[in-house]
Amino acid sequence: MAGNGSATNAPGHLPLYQVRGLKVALPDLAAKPLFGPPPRIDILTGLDFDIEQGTALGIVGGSGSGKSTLGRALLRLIEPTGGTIRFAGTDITHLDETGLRPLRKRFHMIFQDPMSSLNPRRRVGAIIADPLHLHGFDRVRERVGEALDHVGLGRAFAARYPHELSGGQRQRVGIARAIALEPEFILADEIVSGLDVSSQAQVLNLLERLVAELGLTLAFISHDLSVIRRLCSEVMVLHRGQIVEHAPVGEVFAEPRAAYTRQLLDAIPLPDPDQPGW
Amino acid sequence: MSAFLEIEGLSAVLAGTGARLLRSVSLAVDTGEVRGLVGESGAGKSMIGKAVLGILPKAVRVAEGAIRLDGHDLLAMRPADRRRLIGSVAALIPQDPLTALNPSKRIGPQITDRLVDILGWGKADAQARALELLGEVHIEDPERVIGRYPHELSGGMRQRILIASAFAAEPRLIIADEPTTALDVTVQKQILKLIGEMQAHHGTALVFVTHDLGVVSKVCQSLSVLYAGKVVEDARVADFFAAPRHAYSRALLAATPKYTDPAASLQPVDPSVIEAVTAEVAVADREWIHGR
Amino acid sequence: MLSGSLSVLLLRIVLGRLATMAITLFGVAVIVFVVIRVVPGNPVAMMLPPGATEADIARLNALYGLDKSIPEQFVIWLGGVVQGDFGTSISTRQPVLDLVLGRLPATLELSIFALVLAVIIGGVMALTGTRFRGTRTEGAVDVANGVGLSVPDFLWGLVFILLFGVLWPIFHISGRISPALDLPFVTQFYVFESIVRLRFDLWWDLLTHMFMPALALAIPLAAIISQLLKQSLKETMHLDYVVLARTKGYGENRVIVGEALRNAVLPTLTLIGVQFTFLIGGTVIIERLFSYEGLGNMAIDAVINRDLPLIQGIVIVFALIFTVVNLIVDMLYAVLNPRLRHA
Amino acid sequence: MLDGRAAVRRRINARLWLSGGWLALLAIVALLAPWLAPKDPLAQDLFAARLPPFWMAGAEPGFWLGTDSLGRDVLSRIMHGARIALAVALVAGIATCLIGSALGLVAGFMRGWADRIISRLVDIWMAFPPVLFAILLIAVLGTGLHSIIIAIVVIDWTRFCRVVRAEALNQSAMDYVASAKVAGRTRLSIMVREILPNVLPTIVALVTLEMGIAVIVEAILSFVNLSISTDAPTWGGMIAEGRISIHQAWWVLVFPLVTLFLTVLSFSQFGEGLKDHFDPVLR
Repeated sequence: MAGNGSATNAPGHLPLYQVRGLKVALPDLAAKPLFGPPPRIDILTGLDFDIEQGTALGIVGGSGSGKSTLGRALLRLIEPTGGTIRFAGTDITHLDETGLRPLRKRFHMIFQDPMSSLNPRRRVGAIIADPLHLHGFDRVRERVGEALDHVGLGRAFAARYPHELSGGQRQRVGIARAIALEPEFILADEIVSGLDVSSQAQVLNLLERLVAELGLTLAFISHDLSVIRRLCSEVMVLHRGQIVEHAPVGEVFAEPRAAYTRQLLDAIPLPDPDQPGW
Repeated sequence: MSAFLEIEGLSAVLAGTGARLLRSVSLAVDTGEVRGLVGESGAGKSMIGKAVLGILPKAVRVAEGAIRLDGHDLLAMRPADRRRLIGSVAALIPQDPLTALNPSKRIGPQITDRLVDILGWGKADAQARALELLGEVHIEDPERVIGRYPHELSGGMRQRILIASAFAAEPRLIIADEPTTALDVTVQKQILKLIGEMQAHHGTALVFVTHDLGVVSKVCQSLSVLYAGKVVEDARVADFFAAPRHAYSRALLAATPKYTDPAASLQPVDPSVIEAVTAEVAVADREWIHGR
Repeated sequence: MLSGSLSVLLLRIVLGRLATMAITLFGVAVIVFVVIRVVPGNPVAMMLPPGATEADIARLNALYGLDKSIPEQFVIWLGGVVQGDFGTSISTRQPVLDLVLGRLPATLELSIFALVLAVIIGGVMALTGTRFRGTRTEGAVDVANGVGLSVPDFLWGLVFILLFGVLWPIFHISGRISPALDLPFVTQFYVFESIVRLRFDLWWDLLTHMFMPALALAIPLAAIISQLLKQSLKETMHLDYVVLARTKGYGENRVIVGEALRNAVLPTLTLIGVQFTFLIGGTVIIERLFSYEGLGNMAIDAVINRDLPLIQGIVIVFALIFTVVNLIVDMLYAVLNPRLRHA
Repeated sequence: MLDGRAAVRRRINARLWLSGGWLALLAIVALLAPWLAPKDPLAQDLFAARLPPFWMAGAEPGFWLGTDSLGRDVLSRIMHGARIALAVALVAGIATCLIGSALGLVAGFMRGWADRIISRLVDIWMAFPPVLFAILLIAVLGTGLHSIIIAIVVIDWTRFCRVVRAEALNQSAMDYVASAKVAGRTRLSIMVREILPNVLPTIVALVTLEMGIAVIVEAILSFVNLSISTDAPTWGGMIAEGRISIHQAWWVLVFPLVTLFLTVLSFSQFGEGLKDHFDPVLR
């Protein structure tokens, strides 16, 4: 696959994602008046940031911070209400599905709930092969096998149904589906929050390895700063639909600038009975 | 002098298959002690609390062992008597504050229903007690809150109310079943501090069920590490975090995230550790079957 | 007693529903108007003696407005309806409204009696199945639900006629009230009026006539209520607040009724609304089967007699009842659901 | 949990075999009725009227389940009635399913104006009492097999539409749909390839249920004398006749009634069984 065109065009220095003034408002159906459309709640209120090639960006925030909405907007699962999103130089803010289709093999997503994100009526092999067929890849069987090998499941898993797998295994299938396309960018939305610590560590290590091996650009959404510390090179802290801090990971943990970031860090219970502040 | 809660050789099996879910669990929690039960999903940590409170799922049966609460052998009691005893000396703080309050009842009665219906308090006394408890859990304007319905309050507020409700009858044992798993990390800290504060104030024995060793290090004095329904390590918290004895405990601790030491944390569990602890469980099972 | 915020909420629901109700009723009127006017065979011709001339037919056609185009007829009819005039029945030459209002109470009494039976039977079965879950009793409830759901009211009616009308004749299987009785009633709501007049002999006679058709109508609805409520209870029984109630020292019965039931009823309620309209729709054939003098029985006669104005009137009345039932269910839901009441 | 699943599976299988067995028997009888039936279902013999079934005094050999008031053989009429019943069930059931499911799928997945129009139509349809609507349609269309099938389709498409719409709405919220969208599938192909397979078990259960309902509607229409011809051997027509002579000859009512009862029950149980059978989680 010769998909990495923009990576070689170094002189222009084009970030993979350029986001300017991004706003998303969703209709509030609970407050729908008798007549007329429901009011809209602002989820994201004007975000500006870039994601450079090859970075692993951690996006962190509490519930209701808008982090998942941001992820879905980056992949154009929802259409922003304002601002622009450029992917590799192309303005995708309001592109329709036909226009997005050629780009869809260049960015992909791993979902939070692996059970709901895998079609229960299809076998693992078909689930991974589906996007490959769609984008006209050759040697699909082989690629599915390679992807399964990559995530450490082995090719025999292609014949299984999602409900026959454990939570950690399902999440690996989600990862295999995403990497099989050899995309440039992968968005991981809270992919370890439902897993046990041991599976969580395995999935994170796997992802860390794949990012390095495949030269992926990664956006990793999580509520857990500890996990981001391990995996990411940059952190973006969201609070009530705004970026309160966006900096290299070392800086944020050594010297958090925003009060909210400090609050988050202080609240994490370290496995250490003598942690100060507790 | 025996501990307030004593569990001895407790085994629970899945009806039908006979598979053991709890494997000869023994532990003791004394008045004023906070004990953590730690393990991954399926380790049986919640099952222990449910067995004590008599709320095991229908498909699960206690096969042998004893649970003594304040000297009473729970498993030997008539169900109605046991229910009454548990209702008056023990309480549960459940996991999910969003589903743990009855959506069609006001807050006040949900805090005091046990006092009125089981312990025979008068309505006015119960109401006064509810207000006092809401003050203790730092809820402002308790008069207003007792008339509210659960959906009108935030998750953190609801968890405070559940804590208040748990302490309503001055129980001597509280079982907290992953009480902060559903909360944001900043709210979690407040709630953990509150539970610790209430426990110290009332001198209650507290069993704290969690998957998070970080949380254990903050609220517990002792802990039991479970794997596949078996206690693999039983230790004081300070000793445990200084040097866990069991290989599985060490692996679990190494897998726990720790942002101050990213390279050493989030280590995948080595398959050999799982093999070893599984073998240990299998040996224990063989001995158990042999002994019966 | 309604609190201020509750009556505002109910008013909002009524106002919100009015527009869709009007559209629905208008749609029903258009469809029935068009459908029955493609009926082959001239209804007027059937009314006249064999020797009638073309001119006689034309005159009667003009009298009933049947010589105009369908849109014109519709506008004229709609204009009348707005003023409370549903036209004149072709077969009986009485005002349609009088005929419909004369029969409607019988059908309403039958439907409501059936609803009460269904709620009682279904509720008891659901609670029994929940109380004894995991035992043979629950299995029996499930089997009963399955059979009750599969077999429609028409077949239950026939089975009852056979069992309790012929083999073991303990109930009446024909009519609304014994013809030999003297009727002092001034309204058509016989059951209601017999209670008001303290004529319990008449009340009992009415009930024994209604019991079989009402039970036939009630069984499928009872099975649905039982199944949905039991399922809903089952889900609710696993929720944390129910588990929590057990640890407080409450027994099984109190946990089911005191904690789970009210919340389990809510999702069931919305579905019962639609199902109740099916029950009312079922009265058409059940009344025929049991020769019960209600609206449905009259409707079948009207179709057989090609009595266009009467058919229109009956269909509109049924549609009106259905939409009102749905409205009431919505309001009931709002009253019972604290999330809506205290938003 | 494995044992629980095994128990559920056993129950599903018993249900499938019992109901499927009855339906298969019925299908064979319907196909071979002209050869299997002992008598001509239309042959009248007033001297052999109201003969009782074979085990009762006064029975005539050859008339196994007795005769009706016109001396027609009850067993032969039930067998020939199965032809009509199953023909109506099959054609009406499938046609209703195709139309209703397609509309429901479009409304539930595509949403927007299509959903608004379809849902409004369903609302209007739900405001008709179905039996009265059926009778009215037959009055308009004239009696006959075609009319019955058309009437059933016109009335009952809403059942599929409502259920499939709700199910499609549920499925649309699942992340596997978002995932297919991320992969670049078109909306139409997501609907057909991702949603439809997950809605299919519901549709299968509904279609057999609908077949049972079609049999009942045919019987009801025959009962009010609006089905095919008064002479034709339909279960509903036999029941109508049996209802009148119930005190003189109960067998004229009982045998077709039992057949109808078992058939309707089997159709719905067969559908439920199939639905669970194809559930990958239970399998």
